[in-house]
Amino acid sequence: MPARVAIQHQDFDLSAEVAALRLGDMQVGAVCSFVGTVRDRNEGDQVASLELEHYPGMTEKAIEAMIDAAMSRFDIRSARVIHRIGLLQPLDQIVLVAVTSAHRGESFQACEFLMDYLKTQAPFWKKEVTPAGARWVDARVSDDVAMARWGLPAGKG
Amino acid sequence: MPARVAIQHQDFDLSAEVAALRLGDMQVGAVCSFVGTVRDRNEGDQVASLELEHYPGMTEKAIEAMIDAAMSRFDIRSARVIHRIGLLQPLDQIVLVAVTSAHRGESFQACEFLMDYLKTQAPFWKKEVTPAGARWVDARVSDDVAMARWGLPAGKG
Amino acid sequence: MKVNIKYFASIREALGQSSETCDTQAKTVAALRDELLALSPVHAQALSRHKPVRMALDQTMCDELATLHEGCEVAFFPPVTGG
Amino acid sequence: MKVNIKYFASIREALGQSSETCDTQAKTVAALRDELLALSPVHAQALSRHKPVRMALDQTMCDELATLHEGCEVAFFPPVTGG
Repeated sequence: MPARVAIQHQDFDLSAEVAALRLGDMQVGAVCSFVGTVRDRNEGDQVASLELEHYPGMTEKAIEAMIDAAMSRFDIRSARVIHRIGLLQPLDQIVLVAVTSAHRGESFQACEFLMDYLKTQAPFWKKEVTPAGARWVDARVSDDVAMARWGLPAGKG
Repeated sequence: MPARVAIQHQDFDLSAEVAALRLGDMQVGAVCSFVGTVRDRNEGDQVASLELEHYPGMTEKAIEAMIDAAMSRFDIRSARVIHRIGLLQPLDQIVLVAVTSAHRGESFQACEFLMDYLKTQAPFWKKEVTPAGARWVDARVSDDVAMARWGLPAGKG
Repeated sequence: MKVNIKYFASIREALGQSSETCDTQAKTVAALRDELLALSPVHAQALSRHKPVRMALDQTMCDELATLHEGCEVAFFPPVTGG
Repeated sequence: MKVNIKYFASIREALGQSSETCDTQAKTVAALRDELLALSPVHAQALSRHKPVRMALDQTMCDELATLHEGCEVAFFPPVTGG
């Protein structure tokens, strides 16, 4: 099985990641994967590019803890998270969350749980370049709401 | 954009399907995909292989109607369903549902909706080969329950 | 009225045929099913109302109240198990 | 007590530095933040309690009640926006 978490500049291949995740595991009947991609607009403005900053060390630790939480909450077989950092363009893949399970409900739930968790707890920050200049992306209230569904606070402090 | 529905004997490539689905659409920020795979056990028995039968014509029509329903229910950009037929082995991919949207919530919901719909409404039947011989797979009550969540009946008649 | 009937999966196997054509006076799927049940003991068993049989008219899921028309296609099959 | 402080994203940019080392008597993140707020007008602005500043102690999200220890790592950053 591959490492559960990767923080990397390079792109990833969805098929290869899913194949590695379920490799030889004949108890897997369901694979839910989510890929986040860069849109060319945000808050009504054109986005030319996106710079992803992160907190090395804490990022990996935080995502490992999220996967532990998902494994104990849901009846899943395995999970994999890849998050890209550095400079990205519209259409680029940013993030992958893939989860395998015996039955489909668990993989859907765990995958969405991990995405909600990651959006509100993993230390990444996006800075986008618009015609008006570069700006830090604001956190979305809807992400905190999504997180609260799981009975977890969105952020501390 | 590729055809929305494919019923085929051959395998499919997840990356290629997702890439085709979101090709050039810079409003896509989220892609949720589900892949169903053949497990080596069912109802406690070893499964050596699986034969997928379908109702040609109705299958395509039913899945097209499901995608129409998903498009009108959820704010999604596009959807793609592939279902394999014929003889399959443990670890083989059976089904793909992929959905793109601007924000993640809709793609998760629409993808799960389509899978629940497909499980209870698309005319496919599995026959599995076990040490005790070949047998038709029984419909799962949990699939009807999953379908009912969306306010839709599991089956008529 | 001519009606094309299709059978799938365990019902197809039990009947030993995947389709048959029927010249019928039946106006509904219910009446057609009654006629088929009377055709043979094998039909009576395979299409029994004590079993979870699903139906489609012209390739759309239906219930027994659905109305037949000349040349229509009626299918009988067990609950689906794809995906 | 020596504490390693890290800043990220808009807070890092506002302060013009990604880290600093601090010799402090503070026992909690709250007390450390008070000291930092007093360091300069730029600190006062960037780490203001009127802004949604998030904190981590030794690379785990924390609140201001968290207790410092020798050589610990405290980070200040805006709400996260990854994914």
